[in-house]
Amino acid sequence: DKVTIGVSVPAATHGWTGGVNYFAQQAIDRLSTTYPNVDFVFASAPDSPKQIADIEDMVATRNIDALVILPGDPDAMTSAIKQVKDGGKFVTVVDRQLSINGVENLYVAGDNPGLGANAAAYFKEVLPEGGNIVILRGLPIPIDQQRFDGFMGGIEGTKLNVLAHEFANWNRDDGFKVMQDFLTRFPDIKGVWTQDDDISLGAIEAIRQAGRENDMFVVGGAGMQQILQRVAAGDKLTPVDVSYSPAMIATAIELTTAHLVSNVQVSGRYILDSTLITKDNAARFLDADSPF
Amino acid sequence: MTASAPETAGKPARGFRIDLKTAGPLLALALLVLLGITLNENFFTYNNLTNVLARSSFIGIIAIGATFVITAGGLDLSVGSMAAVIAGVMIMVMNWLIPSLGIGWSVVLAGMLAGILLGGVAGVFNGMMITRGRIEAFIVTLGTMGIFRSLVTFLANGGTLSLNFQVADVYRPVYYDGLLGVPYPIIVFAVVAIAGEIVMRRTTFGRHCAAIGSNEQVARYSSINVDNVRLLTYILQGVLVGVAVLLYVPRLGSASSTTGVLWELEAIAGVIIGGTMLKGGHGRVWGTVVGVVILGLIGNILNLQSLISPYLNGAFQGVIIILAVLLQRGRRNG
Amino acid sequence: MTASAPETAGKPARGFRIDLKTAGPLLALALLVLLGITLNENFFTYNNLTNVLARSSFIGIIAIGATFVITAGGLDLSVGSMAAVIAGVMIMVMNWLIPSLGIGWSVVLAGMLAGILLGGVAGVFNGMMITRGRIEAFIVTLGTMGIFRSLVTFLANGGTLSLNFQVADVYRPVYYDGLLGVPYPIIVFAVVAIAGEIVMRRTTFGRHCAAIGSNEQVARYSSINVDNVRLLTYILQGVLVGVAVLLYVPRLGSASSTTGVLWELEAIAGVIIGGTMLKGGHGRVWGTVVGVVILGLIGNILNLQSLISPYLNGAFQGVIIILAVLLQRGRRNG
Amino acid sequence: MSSAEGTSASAILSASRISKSFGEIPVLFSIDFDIKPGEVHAIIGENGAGKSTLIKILSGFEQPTSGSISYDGKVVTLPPNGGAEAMGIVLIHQELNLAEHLTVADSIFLGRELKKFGFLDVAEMRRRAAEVMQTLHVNVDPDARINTLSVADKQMVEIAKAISRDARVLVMDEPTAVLSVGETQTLFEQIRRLTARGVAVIFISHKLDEIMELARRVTVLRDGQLIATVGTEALTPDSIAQMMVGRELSNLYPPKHEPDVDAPLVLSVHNLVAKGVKDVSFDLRKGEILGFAGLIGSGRTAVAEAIVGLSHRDSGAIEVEGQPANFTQVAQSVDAGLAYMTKDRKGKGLLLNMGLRPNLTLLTLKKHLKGGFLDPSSEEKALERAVRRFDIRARDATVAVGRLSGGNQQKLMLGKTMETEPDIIIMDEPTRGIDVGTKQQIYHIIAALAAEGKSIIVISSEMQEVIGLSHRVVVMREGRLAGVLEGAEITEGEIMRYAAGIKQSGHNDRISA
Ligand SMILES: Nc1ncnc2c1ncn2[C@@H]1O[C@H](COP(=O)(O)OP(=O)(O)OP(=O)(O)O)[C@@H](O)[C@H]1O
Ligand SMILES: Nc1ncnc2c1ncn2[C@@H]1O[C@H](COP(=O)(O)OP(=O)(O)OP(=O)(O)O)[C@@H](O)[C@H]1O
Ligand SMILES: [Mg+2]
Ligand SMILES: [Mg+2]
Repeated sequence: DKVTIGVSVPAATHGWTGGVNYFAQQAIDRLSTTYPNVDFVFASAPDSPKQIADIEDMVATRNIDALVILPGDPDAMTSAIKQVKDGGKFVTVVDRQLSINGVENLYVAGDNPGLGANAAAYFKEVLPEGGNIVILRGLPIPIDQQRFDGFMGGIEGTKLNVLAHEFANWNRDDGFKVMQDFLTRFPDIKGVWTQDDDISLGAIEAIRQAGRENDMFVVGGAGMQQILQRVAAGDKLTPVDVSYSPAMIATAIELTTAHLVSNVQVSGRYILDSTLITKDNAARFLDADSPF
Repeated sequence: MTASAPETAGKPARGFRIDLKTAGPLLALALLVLLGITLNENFFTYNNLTNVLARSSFIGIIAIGATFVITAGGLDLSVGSMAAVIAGVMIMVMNWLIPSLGIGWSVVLAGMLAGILLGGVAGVFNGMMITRGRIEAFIVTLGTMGIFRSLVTFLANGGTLSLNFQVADVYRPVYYDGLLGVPYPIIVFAVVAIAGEIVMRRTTFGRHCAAIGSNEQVARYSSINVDNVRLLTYILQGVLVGVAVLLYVPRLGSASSTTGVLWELEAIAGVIIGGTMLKGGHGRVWGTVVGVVILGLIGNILNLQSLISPYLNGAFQGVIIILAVLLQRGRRNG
Repeated sequence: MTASAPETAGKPARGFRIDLKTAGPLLALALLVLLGITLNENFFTYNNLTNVLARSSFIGIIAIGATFVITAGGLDLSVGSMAAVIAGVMIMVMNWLIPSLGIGWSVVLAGMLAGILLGGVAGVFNGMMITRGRIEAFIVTLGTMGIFRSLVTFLANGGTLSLNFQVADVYRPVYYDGLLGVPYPIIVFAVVAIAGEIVMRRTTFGRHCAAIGSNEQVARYSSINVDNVRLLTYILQGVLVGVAVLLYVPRLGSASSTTGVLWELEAIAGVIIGGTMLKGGHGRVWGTVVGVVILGLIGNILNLQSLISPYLNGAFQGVIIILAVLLQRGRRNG
Repeated sequence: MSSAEGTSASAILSASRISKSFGEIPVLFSIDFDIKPGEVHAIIGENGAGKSTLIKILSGFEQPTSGSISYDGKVVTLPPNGGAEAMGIVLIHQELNLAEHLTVADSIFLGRELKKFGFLDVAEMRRRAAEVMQTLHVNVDPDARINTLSVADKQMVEIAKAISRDARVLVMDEPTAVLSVGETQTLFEQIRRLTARGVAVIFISHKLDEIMELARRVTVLRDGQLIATVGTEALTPDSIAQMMVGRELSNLYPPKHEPDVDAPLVLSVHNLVAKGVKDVSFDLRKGEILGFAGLIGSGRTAVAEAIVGLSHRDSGAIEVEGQPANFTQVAQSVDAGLAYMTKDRKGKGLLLNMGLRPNLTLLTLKKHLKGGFLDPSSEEKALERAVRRFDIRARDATVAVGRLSGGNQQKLMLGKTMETEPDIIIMDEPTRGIDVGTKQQIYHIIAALAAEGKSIIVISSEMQEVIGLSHRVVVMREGRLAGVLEGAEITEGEIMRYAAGIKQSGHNDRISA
């Protein structure tokens, strides 16, 4: 008989969440045709109260059997998600860990600290002698903090010197502005870690404008197509990227659907590693259709 | 934006005209409910409607405060950030008091008290800058919006402030339980709304707010202490933000730099949809309640259907907001 | 918000007093520059200052439009979303025209034309709803804010619209190059500002805007076509948003649902800091320019120092905004 | 204070050596003034003489720069912003002082609302408001919003508000400026009722006959100086005018030149129906001055506003210079040479927060364009001309118009209207709040314009003015033309008979010269 799956994700307020929305929609379209007896309810929310409202509505008015959720702010969402679970629904949590263990049936996780640590490892490797670097952070929210801590932990004990870090709000325009000012402020920068490809794109334009493309390199994160193409082309300014694919939402939806439809028992944790994308393996990550 | 003065005669203003203007928001609300019912059989269930009302209660309570501020010709852009900082401080206070007070209602009550106090203090600050400092309300509250937002980010160290789980469990019922099946948030919202309506219509304070918003000079010449009344509107707004946060914290059990983002816009929109004039002079608390509920229902209805791409939610919202106001204004020309 | 009438004396308004009120924003600007200089030696370099001015130009041009809208007693909250949708459509138009027009200036010019046209159309839409539909400007533009934002998200499929790389290379110089070392955005900003100042002060349109904002009824009795003038302010606003986007697109060659978020707030803040009254009736284009530059410098200075935790950026911003206005208003009481 | 306490002759309120400067501009010089219980004491003087300033000081709305005020024999500092009402000193401001969004009842009780159990006693306030309005014979719903009332009704609300207070000293700044004879008489009845109870009344008016009728003593101010305080029994209107203006005032009204009976019609109104107007027809000839008389709310303003396109016309035809004229925008009527000057200078006439220059030229900016741009020096010249022609006295030319004295605002508005160089001018209460000296000047200007071949409609509640100026007088009643008077018929009695509905001309007469 009919099965309804609710999918709740944060609104497309920047590149990565844009990708999440895109891949979720893709997966839903694909699975709806494969399984005509599965209905999907899809909602994206700009903040936690709205996201809680969305899942309340899914339960109260759409009778969902399972919920796939990428919580914008996991701490704020925990108790609301727990209610869904307590109501007997199958719950899949994506990317962000809830603040109570064992709420979800299935956890498809990205690895935020790993994203920072991977980038740090690369910096250590290419700048063994140390050097000045700057960091362009996202928004002051926990994910950003995890990535940042992962990175700082990774470069601990090296001679890498973080000159400054500022928030660029996961936004190209802010990436451009902050980088412009860092370039004004610091005559010697060897490396830039932006932890996000949207920010990188802005930073790159600022570096080009200043004509300092050859003095430094930029490492972002998430695997946006525009950056991947540069990496694949061997661009010296963006030698590598760190994957953190928004497609993890699709994986989560697929696993959940499989569980409900074919009674495949899925549960536990699926950690999607954050890996270093280089010129050599970039082709693996390229996807011409992705808007992200 | 009002039509020319001589349009209405002195006398027969009562019958037809006022009714239509009054009914405007209600009509929009009715149409929206009808839409909901046609879209989904579960829409008009007790569960769904209490869900919507309960979650509209934060914005609703804040918007009732905003009704007074706006009626008196002011504006408060800082309410969203203020809510965040109050939530953050409340959580910190409660966590911090656990060792001395233990897990239980006393901690929660202390936290509540702190929240309301802090709201009042924030209101005093806004109000003093505006009335004593004579700085445009838009600027003051834009400034404090940034300041409060920064403060909560700073307190949370860029992350999230979470309430101790055991305390959260004690506190939780304040959002999720209720009296005779009516959730507490709805009860509080209703009480604040009724009190607000009475204060607006049946007290000198409410009357003076309207007078000040309509013509400050006239109010002053009627020996109304304009500065004090205006200050009071900001304090009331602050306290009501505090009350809203009391209901918000048990729902999310946490606060972060994203808490309450854009609430100010939603609150002001609710007020204006409800028929209060942005330029001041005329306020309707019950209108605000209707306005806020309309906004809440829009989100709910969007979740009831799968026809509109989620990307276009904002467009749907925008169209409904304009239509809701068109319903009450459009007739003027007719 | 203005002080009572008798407070200021009738006459000596010219000498000391007016100078202070006029100088207010300039004084704040000067203090900010001084602060920048003490904090970082690179602050007062040609490069840094042109960087800041160039990137303030979008908001600046939009804010000049907002000065007219606000002076005439209106408000436009939709400018940020409008910018995003214009940028998105411009990029789509250019990408789409490449097969027929080839890579080159013709594509870019066609895109520019489309951008300005679309801005005008958006302005007509806002203006008609407000003047003919008689709906409060706040509501109309809050509605179109949501509609435009949704539209760009929809067009970009939730992601980013990117301009073809080769066209982007042709277009790039419009942001990055300049005349005699002055970047084009600054030149355009300056031209728009000077033209705006002249229009505000030396044309019937400017005078009519102030009259309408000051007292709509008096304007009507003075044979001013209130609706048309007001409509025109929204169209001008739309066209200027279009102009701003012409400079924005070549910078990064992309548009997404985050483009232009909160630009409306920044533009309005710039206008008010510059000394234009939010209630209408008095507008200063040059003040707006100063206000926008102040806002630009605040961000710049924050990035040039390490004393203030990045978490507190917003607080710093808020304090400076309030101080900037205090400088011009506070003296009143003295 | 031991001297005159208790005796009936002792002053309740007195001012001693009051001076006042706004910034560096002196406005009052060492004025002495007093008022006794049960007395009506009038203050007269030219526009800008300082009358309003003096009484604002006497009621606490302004603080004197030097000098002292005694109340009940004790030197006091009056609380600001109407706080003196609690002491029994109540002021009716010259400019309407009502919040447009409030209702009549709200306004009457604003600042001293009646309460029951801590909440507003709305029913009682409405009842009492209705009662006061009743005593003033004003037919206005206490629940009506102020912004739906006519200027005259608003003035009556102000009066109601003031007399409903427990006043011991009632100060009235030109309360009759927008009232017609009937309302004025009602007001006087109320004033007499109050003075009989021992209330002291300070009364400002430019209408000298009112002063003669009402006041026991008159204080004359000129340029901020006290000229004299004298008993009215010793005065004639001429001698008062002499004291005010400092010169002889013969011939307040210029001689009427004979109207040309064959002059072409410049304005014809046929069966006009609009809000407040029921089937009105009349003609206006070139060079003619046509007076419009009637009671408050009789529809004179409504006719004018419908003609120039300020309000919607339901039916009827209008011809200007023989051409059909269906103005929907004021601009069209101005372009056709037809100008209307409102009587509501504060709400509809002037931008109070702006200076004299932008106000003067607002209607005629096109005239000041040079190469497409406004030329301030040309505007400045226009202002100089207008200041000379209408004797506008602003002690500082850059001051916001809202700070001018009431009469000078009125003169500026006249100047603004005349800037359009209209062929047909409709003036609604043209001399509202204007002193006798300037009135004479304005009457001469009007007569001169007519002699030049301009046509003028004068809507006025001052019957003498209508009679003194007009070639013909239209009397309106309840939105219709009640009658038209010509030549020797134009008398106060005739006008009153038509206005009050005692007499009526044949239905739907075509009324023309
Ligand atoms: N607040 C103010 N600031 C500056 N000047 C003022 C102010 N109020 C009044 N004045 C000036 O004081 C003078 C006296 O004004 P006032 O209003 O007392 O005259 P008035 O005798 O009442 O005249 P009118 O008959 O026209 O009402 C005028 O020159 C006026 O411009
Ligand atoms: N636009 C309108 N809509 C409804 N009623 C109106 C309108 N304009 C005027 N009236 C009514 O028509 C009547 C005539 O008003 P109007 O102001 O024209 O009279 P008036 O003779 O000029 O009197 P006043 O002495 O007050 O100037 C009044 O009862 C007024 O309330
Ligand atoms: Mg006066
Ligand atoms: Mg009239």
